[in-house]
Amino acid sequence: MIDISESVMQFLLAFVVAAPLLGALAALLPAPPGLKGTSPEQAVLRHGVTVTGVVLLAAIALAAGFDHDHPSRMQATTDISWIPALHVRIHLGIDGISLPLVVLTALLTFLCALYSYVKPPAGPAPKAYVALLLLLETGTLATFAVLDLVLFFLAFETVLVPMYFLIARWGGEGRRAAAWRFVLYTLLGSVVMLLGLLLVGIKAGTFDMVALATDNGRSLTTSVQVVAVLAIGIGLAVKSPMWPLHSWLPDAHTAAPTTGSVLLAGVLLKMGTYGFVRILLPVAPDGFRTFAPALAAFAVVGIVWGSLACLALARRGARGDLKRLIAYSSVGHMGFVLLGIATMTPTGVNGALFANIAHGLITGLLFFLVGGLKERTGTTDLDTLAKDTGAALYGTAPRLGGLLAFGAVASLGLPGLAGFWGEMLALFGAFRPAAGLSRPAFVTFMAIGALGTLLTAAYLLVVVRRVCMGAAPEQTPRLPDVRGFEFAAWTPLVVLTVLAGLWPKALLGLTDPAVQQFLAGGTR
Amino acid sequence: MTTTTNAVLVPLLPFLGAVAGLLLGRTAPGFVRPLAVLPTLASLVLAVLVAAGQGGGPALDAATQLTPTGSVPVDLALHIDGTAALVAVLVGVVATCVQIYSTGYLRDDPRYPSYAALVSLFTSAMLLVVYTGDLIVLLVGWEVMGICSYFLVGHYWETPQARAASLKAFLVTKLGDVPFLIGLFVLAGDAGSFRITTVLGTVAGGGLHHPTLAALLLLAGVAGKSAQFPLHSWLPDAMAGPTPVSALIHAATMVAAGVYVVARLLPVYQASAAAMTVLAVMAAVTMASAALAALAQDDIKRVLAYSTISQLGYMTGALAAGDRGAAVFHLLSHGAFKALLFLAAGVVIHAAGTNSLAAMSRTGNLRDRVPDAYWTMTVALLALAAIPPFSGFFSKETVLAAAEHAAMGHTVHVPAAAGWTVLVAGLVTALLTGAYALRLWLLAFHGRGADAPGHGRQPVAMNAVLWVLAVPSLAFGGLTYRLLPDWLGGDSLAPALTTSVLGTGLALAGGVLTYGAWRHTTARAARTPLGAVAAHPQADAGLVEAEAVAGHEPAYGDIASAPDPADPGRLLLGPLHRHAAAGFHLDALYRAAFVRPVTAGASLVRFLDREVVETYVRGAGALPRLLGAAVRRAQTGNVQTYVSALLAGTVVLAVAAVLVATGA
Amino acid sequence: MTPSHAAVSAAAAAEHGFLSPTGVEITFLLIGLVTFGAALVSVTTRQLVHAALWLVVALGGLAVEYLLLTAEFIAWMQVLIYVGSVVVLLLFGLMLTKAPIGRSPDADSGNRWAALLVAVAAAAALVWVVVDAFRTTWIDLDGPAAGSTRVTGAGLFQNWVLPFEALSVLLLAALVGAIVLSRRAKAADAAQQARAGGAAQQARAARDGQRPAEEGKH
Amino acid sequence: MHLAYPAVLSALLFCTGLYGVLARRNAILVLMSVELMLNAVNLNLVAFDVYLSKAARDTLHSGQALTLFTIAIAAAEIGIGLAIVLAVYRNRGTSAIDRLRDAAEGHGDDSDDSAGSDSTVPGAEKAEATA
Repeated sequence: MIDISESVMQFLLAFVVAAPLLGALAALLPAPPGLKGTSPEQAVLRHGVTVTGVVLLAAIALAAGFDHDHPSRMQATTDISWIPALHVRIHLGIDGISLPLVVLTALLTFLCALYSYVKPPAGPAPKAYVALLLLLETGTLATFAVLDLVLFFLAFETVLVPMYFLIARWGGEGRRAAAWRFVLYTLLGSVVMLLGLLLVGIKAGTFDMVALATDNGRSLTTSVQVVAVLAIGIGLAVKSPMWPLHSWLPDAHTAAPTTGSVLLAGVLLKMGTYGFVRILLPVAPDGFRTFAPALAAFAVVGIVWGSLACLALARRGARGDLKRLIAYSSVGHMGFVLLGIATMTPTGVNGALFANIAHGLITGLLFFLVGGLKERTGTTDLDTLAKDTGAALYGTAPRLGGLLAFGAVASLGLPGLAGFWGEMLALFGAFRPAAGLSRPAFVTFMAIGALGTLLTAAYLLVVVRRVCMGAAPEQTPRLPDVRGFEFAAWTPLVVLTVLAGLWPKALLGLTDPAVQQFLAGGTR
Repeated sequence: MTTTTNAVLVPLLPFLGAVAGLLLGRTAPGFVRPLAVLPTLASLVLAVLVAAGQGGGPALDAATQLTPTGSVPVDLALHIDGTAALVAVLVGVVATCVQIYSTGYLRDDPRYPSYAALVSLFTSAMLLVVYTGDLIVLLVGWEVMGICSYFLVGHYWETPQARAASLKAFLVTKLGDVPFLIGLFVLAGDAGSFRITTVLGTVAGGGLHHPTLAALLLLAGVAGKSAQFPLHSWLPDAMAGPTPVSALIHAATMVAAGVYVVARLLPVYQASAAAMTVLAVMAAVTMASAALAALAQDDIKRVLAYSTISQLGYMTGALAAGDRGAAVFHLLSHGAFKALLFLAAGVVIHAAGTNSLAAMSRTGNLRDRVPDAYWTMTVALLALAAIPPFSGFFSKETVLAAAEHAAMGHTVHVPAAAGWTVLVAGLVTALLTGAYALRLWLLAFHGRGADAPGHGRQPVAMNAVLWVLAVPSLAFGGLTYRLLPDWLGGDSLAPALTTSVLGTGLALAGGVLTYGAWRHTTARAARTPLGAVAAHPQADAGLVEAEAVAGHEPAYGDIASAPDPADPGRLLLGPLHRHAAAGFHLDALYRAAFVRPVTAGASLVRFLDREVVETYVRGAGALPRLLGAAVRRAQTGNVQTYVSALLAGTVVLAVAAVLVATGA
Repeated sequence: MTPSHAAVSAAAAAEHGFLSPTGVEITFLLIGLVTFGAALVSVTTRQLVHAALWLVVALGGLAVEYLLLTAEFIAWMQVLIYVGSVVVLLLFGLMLTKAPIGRSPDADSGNRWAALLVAVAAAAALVWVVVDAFRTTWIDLDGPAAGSTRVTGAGLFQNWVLPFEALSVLLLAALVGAIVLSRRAKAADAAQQARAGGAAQQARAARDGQRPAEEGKH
Repeated sequence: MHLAYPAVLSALLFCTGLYGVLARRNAILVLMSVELMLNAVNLNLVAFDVYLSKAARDTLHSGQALTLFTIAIAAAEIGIGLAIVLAVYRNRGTSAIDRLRDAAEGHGDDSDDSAGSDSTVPGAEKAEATA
């Protein structure tokens, strides 16, 4: 779009990755170099907004300078030797697959910082909070930007620490257990993943993802590929999360603070699926083909499982927690992403990447909304909220109710909103899976997955019915409707959801060439 | 402006109106009404221009790529033939009428802004479905209509009926949409494109590998959207929404979308005799059972809803007989008179303060209170019953004629059995239609008893719209049956003698029977007082309706029927009445077949998730804990023990190192 | 090890087999037996003071071994520092900690058998390795003494001055440290005694009922 | 003289000291055993120094120098060690090593260990004493 010279692009990408880290350190200094606030707390929160804002601007500049005619080419690449003895290099770069995720991460973190600027989370002093938020941002951005397996692992793990503290320090009820479970579960997966990454790196002789993708698994024997895919896949599947490795997610979401939930759902889960696309598909295609039917089966079970769990939670008298419900819905949605990846077709992988972004936007919005709801009513328990007939949010807080309904509708995959394209393409990919995969099996998966969309619609609309509708709103006191800062934090998500739904080419045009190249043998 | 530009603007304008309405609704209430009416009106004018530009000639095609998908791209394509142009005009007319009507009907409703925006969005989506040449974009419009319908049915969300009905409407149609999506995949998989023209070209070239499968999968979606058996049960319940919504969505447009899609993709069905037979059976069952059910309903809008289902059955019947022109012809005329019927019913409900026919039959003088509604509704009911020369007569005759043609085996691709099925069912339904139309008219306007409380005059916006729609109901069929074949690209639509006589005769016979029954039962009406009238007669029409809907079940014990011995339908149907009133217990069947298993599955998953998956997780945690407990025991605090262990280890390591170093 | 040296020592060892020991060797062996025996008794005796005295024997034996190895300066240092001061210090320690005079049955901890096992295993391993490695190595004790005071002094002050000075700093630090440790313990002791005394006084006062209850609360 | 004699003697003495360190209960006896171990090392150093200097492979007399250093450091060590033992004895009333178990998991038997002293001993001093 805009012609930005390559060296500036390099700097921008390095800046996007490094700036949050520097910002995190700066936030810990006695006098943060942000704008002066009325109190030290406000100053440090403002510092967080400033840093994430600058990073977002840089990410947008990066997107603007990206050569949209060649999205399959790695752009803004930096390649410096780091640990020569281990052949580890600092290799950064973005292509059409990672660019949307980088922008999404920068956006969501900025919105979270903005939200918590006005509404600091209840807990210890915000100084550490801001520092952790920025550290989280640097970890996720680095995950999407690095092109070296060891660095990828480092970035992948960096994220765990701040997320652990965000949940354990600023979380709600049961936060300690949830934080422990989160960190142990994902670490366990990561250990296995590290083994797999080392196996690939040692057998192929390089940790460089570009070189490995170009090689397309030709220098790895099938048995090595199978073992590597199994090991790396388990690590990524825990993060994604794939059924039946999902049970850390509901607890973590329920206990996490609003911004933590938003980032967890919006960004962290994407790292797992991104790893599938970025590492497993191009590096070990033969091994992946072995496990693709199993992955698809797990994904489909996840879709149905998540929806049914949500239905059970949404039922009257089940004492279902809204945040927990949305967490289970994430399991279902990520099931579509994994199904798309498992098809190994360009269509399916495009759909998976699209669904990734869409889920980040929509679920982020939903968690924000539920956070706002909890702040107003003091609870996220459906039964307490809905009482006999429903909470009648349409009447007590019309805009909030409307937004919640919008979020639910977007989440159920309504065509014309972001959620649809990903699910549709994933299913279409499963309808015609890649050569070498069993077509009847995948068609069955597709049919079950499509039924999953029906179940998804069912529980989301039940939630809307119990939260937004309901009798006699005039008896209940009016709640404060959506406020300025909430509009500021939520509007971008709403706008992007609609935009991605109406103009899917904006994303698919970026991912499609890159994905085609990956799957066609990785020649560059 | 070229026709293409106009065509693009037709769906776009209401969409922009909807967006503006949603954004400005609360901040600038003055703009809401213009924003609701003007874009729709403008798009009507443009649709007429497009129709004029198209002129029944060859189809207008234009396309640009919407998005690549990695295999089959999705295009933003226009495909406007005569059918599309005419249906778009119908949609524009009905939508404009409904928007104008709503300004009066929901005059004081605080939720009018979002309501109007949703109606605009709905109009836009319908126009998109009509004009698009790409199946996925069609699906977008298709589902957006579904969600708009969901929100609009749930407009009175304070009432439990509306809450339940909105959910049901969406889920049942979605149940059909899932196979529909898969059907689209099947088509695109074989054709290599989502473009309708390409798909039809593939079908014509015999490139479709599984036409039956594709057709049946698509049919499920059509059955959901067009309320065909067995997915029709949401439509009567959807009457819990505001009347204008019922008129727009559940009479003229959304439910017609399914028929429209089948009409577009008719060659796919024609490629499979089995699909045509299924279509015919579905149409026959739908039209007959819905007409029976209409005869048993007490809620005036539910009567109309079942009549809609029944009329849609005619349309699918025409398609099953292989006559696309007849189906679209009936779609157009039905759209006009059914919209009129609903809007008039809205006026009647407001005036009577109830939606119950039983209560109306005990209210005197309703006819003089709302003369506009009385006269226009009479016209529309005559059209519905297919009495010449009203428009319904011509369109229904073409359907019956097409069925007869097919039954005689003169239509290629259509099995004669399908033709016979449609023909017989169509004739039976004609009888029933005459019966329930007259029952409605008699019970609503010829009641005896105390006068209803005065409500003042209806708003001009509402009455004027009624007369506007009365014109096509009266004259559309007679004026256009000679012109339309050019547009619809089909055979002659002139009425044939045999079926005309048969159909009209049966309708009249139905009317006579009903009249006789009514004469017989009406005397009982005075003996059993019934009726619950809205508490706020001076209120907004919408509010009155909401109360009427909410009050029906508490007052009569059932949402569909009333224990009224004076009802001629009860006499006519005999023991069948109970089942017909309950929609032949389809809901109970659904509950047993879908809702229960899903609920049980949900409970099972909850159990498994809590007990089984969690047990593995806990077990994984318990193992390290056991190890930890074992190691804890070694921590005695005695330094000598620690050092002993340390040195023992050192010795072992040293010995091992020596052994390794010496190569032993 | 350069080849020539290896050849020389191998040749020397070949001349002197284990079965034809020299006089020095016999002396060394006998003194070594005494030393080892004294050390064993020192770590096994149940009388704590005896242990210290047996330690004197062992250390003295070692001094003689140093002499036999011609390291006379080290030998005198051994006698002066170990026997003269360290053992005396240990005896003072025993006295200050009120160690029981006579047999104390609990001189060994319950860890004895594990300790024995480790020690025997370590001894076996070490002896095996040492014997295996130095079976043939011969020390030529003829010629000028390798450890006369002159030689040692010259070596120390020519090559090891800096470590030597650093060592003196270490000794000073240890001295100060020891003093500080004992002093702080004493101060704490005093405070503790004062507290205990106060508590006793308080208790006495409470018993006598002369102190108001509310003051006794804190 | 065979180098094996002093080397073996030194190894045996070292292990004797080792046994003492591990088996003795009284802290002062443990210190004595430590002295034994140091002396064993010294013997080794001297023996090898003599061997190497006679063989003219080491002219710095590093073995003897190190022995002297060891003796000096051992003297310092014994001084500090005794001071610590005395401090512990004053605070706890015992110098038995296997009763100083503050590092034990669960801390269950701590109370009866410090029964000789009383519970008013400040925690900081306790920590210092056991360090």
